[in-house]
Amino acid sequence: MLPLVCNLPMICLLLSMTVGILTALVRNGRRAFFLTAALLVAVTAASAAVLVYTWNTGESFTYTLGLYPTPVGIELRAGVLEGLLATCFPVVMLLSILGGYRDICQDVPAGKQSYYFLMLDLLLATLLGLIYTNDLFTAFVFLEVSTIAGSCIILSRETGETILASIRYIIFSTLGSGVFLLGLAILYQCTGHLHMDTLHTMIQLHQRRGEYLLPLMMSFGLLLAGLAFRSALFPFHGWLPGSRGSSTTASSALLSSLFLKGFAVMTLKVILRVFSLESAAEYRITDMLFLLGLVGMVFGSVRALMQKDAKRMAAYSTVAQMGYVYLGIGLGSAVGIAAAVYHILVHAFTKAMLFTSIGALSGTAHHSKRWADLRGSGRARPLAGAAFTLAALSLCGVPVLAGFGGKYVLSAAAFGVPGRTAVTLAVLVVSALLNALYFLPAVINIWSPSERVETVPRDGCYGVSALCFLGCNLVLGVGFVPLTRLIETGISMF
Amino acid sequence: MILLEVILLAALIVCAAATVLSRKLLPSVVIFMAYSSIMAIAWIFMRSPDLAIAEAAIGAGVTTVLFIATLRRVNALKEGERDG
Amino acid sequence: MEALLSMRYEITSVVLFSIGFMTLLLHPNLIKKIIGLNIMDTAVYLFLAASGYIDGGYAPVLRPGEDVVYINPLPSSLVLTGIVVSMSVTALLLALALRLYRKYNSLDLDVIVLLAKQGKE
Amino acid sequence: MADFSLRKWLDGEQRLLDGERSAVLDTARPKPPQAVRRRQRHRGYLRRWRRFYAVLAVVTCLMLIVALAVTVLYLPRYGAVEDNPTLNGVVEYYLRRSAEETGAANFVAAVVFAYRAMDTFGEAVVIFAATAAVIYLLYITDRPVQLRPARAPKSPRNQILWQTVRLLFPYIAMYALYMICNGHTSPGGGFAGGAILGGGLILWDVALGEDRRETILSPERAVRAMVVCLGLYAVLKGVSFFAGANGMDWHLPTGAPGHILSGGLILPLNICVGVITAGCVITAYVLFTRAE
Repeated sequence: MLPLVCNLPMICLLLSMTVGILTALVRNGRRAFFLTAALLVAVTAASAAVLVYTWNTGESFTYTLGLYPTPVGIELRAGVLEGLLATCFPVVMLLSILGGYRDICQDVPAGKQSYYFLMLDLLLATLLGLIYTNDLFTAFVFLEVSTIAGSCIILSRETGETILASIRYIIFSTLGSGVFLLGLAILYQCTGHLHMDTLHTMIQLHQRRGEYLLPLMMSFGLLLAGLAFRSALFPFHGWLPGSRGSSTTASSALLSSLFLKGFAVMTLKVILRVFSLESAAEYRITDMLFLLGLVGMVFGSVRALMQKDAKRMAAYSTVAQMGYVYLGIGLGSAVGIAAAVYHILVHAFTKAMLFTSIGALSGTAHHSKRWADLRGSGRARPLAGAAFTLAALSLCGVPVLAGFGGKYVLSAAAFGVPGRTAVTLAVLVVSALLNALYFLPAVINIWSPSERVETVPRDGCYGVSALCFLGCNLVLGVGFVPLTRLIETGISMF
Repeated sequence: MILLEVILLAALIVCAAATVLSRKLLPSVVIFMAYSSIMAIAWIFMRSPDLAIAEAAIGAGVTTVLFIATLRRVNALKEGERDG
Repeated sequence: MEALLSMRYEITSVVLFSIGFMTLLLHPNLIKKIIGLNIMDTAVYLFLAASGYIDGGYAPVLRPGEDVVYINPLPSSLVLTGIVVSMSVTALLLALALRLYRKYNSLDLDVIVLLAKQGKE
Repeated sequence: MADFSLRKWLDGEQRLLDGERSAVLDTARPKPPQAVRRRQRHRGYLRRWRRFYAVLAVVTCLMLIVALAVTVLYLPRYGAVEDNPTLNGVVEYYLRRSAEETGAANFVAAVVFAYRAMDTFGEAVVIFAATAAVIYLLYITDRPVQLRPARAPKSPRNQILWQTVRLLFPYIAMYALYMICNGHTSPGGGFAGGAILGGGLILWDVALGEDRRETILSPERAVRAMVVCLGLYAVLKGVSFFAGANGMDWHLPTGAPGHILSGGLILPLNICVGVITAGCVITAYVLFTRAE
């Protein structure tokens, strides 16, 4: 008999899917919202319990699904890292929905709201599935669930632009999952397993014997390429800005801050759990990721500089921030990966805060997101203005805020990798400067006086969400030492 | 036997290329149906009757029906209504 | 030649994969893109299913009392999952195509992108 | 400014359009001369990029083919019995023990519904999500929801089709039901059977005449049936996962392999999956042809 806590990952996963399915029967959008919120709270609590349990026992546990032991059956696996991510992601999701709730009510037609929340529940299921799964094919199935849920979340406002963005998104993601499945097929042919831990031993065995080296390398590359398509790594980011620019606030916040992160976590799993850091270095995969991360950081920032629309700017900034994550992975050391995971958390909280505050600010300007129309909006809604300012400062790396923690941890990790210290530091500085270059004018813009002041009714939901985001941001900015220790423990048992 | 399989696979490639290259949509959907049927036969050669049945029912059947329903609707729309 | 012939299914699936991949990337027509997507998916399934075949194997249904070799049922079950998934994605894409057609009166993504841009300006 | 993103490449944005298409575009909206000139310059830029990207795509693709083809030659030979890593303990386990462990004569059904049941649940959720997405896109609007006839009202019913389908439909339905209910003893199963059932329903709907407003199965009813089946699946498998992981001995009697009442949970799960697939198929068809 297992301790009850160990059942929680499976229960969370099934619960989020089942609640999603049942939401289809709910006609009322408000009720669906409460259902989703309750689900998110429950999942957060359960995942926190998993986190505490694994932290206390000091090792991860596996949970077989059904009567059959792996590698015959399939299993879930949870440790400190999984628990941490599964705790943070629902929190970000809850706060984003809360912050964007008024926009959801306005943008999504009343009859569709319950289906919108259905897709959000499935998105949560996808994230949990990708976090907990210990089987490559299960990961593929969740990739497909996320394709469909994601396309509907993008489609929240039905304009021609969102339909186009959604089609583009599906095309990219099916390309990604097709490539992923091809990699999986090759890997299956030369190892005969799908269970990650068994795959790891088989791959080590093959590498020691010198068999199937080329297929292994190929499958490694294909798996990562598929996931890179999904997580908008630099050359594959083409679908991202359009889909963020035009959908409702909560959608853009969730897609930017969480959706991509699930695939980044999966990338970590492929590198650490299925293959190993050594073979990634040997196949030059880490070099590749490092390079793409660097280019992505600079490219995303430069493109963000050229945007006239707040949301598109934030979307290109996401491309840059994904560059940070892949840069951390590309450093090829455990510390670098811990920095990447830390940056995943930082970006999840900060970008969701940025998007919700943009949504709230644009409420004063007839929902226009152009900078020219947003002039002076911070005066009309001081809280949203403050949240935007702080999120922007955080992304620029001002101390005490989350972004500073992320950059600090990343540069500390860079010192451990001799050949890459200088490049990493230089690009971090350049990227911080570029961030400042496009965020500071924006901040000045929203606070500068404007004769067109429009009063908006108070929005309690947004207030709560902004304050919570602010608190989380400060925690991430101040407490990066214990948090990175937690993450490093998690990686050691990953 | 191998000869038969090679002919089958060549037909598969030809069908795929023809589907992609044909200029009109309805013929290409019909060729795609043929492609799926050939795929079903290829799966019989691999001794996977489950897959063959699923491919024949889903790939050649349902997917084609959905494609044709869409094309038909598009043609109906071409004659009349459209929003915005 | 011998090697190529012995890997006939895998080679075919690689060729089909690239046909589907190119169509998905380069063809401007949405319906053709969706067909390309299906071709790409079936190519991967062919590859996966080919790994399950065993010379002289029987279909994976129990034959009581006979001691025979069966083929590997695992790839078959994975592919079964995959076929259904790609049907669902196809249905969704077709629905999107219909919506797009109703808005822009075209299935050609080149034209649609241009019209969308004009609508914005 | 030329846009270097892959998105443009993907959609072929603003490629120099051929005659028919440019006619559509030019009549769409007259432009002031300067804007036209700028646009043409822009278009020239993009056309060059487009061509560059097309070449790049072809080259990448060729490289991919060559790389994959070479990789394939290093893999175990097709159908190999020796030196084949896929023939390991797992396959051995499935082939030797699944029949008595799960009671299903069809090994694929055993793998799909017993050993990898979570994947199959995820897949059923994919089908459901796709149906929900189609409904979200085509069915629900701000106005009161209604389906419209696919063809003008009062068009005469096609008698040949109607008589044929009336004769055929019982057999199709019976075949589909047979396939769903025998998924654990013979090839077929819920997915294929459900698709056939859905196809039969489509045929029935077409034959009834397309001038009617009501359909054979309304989307609401289909969704309700799908939700019930998915809920049942989740409950059954949730209990079985819980029992299995906690070492409790909870399962339905497995019965003799090859018998219709065997296979424990596989038969009810097959029925659930069949209903889900059929619901997806018929809903998608109805909405494609009749949505307002």
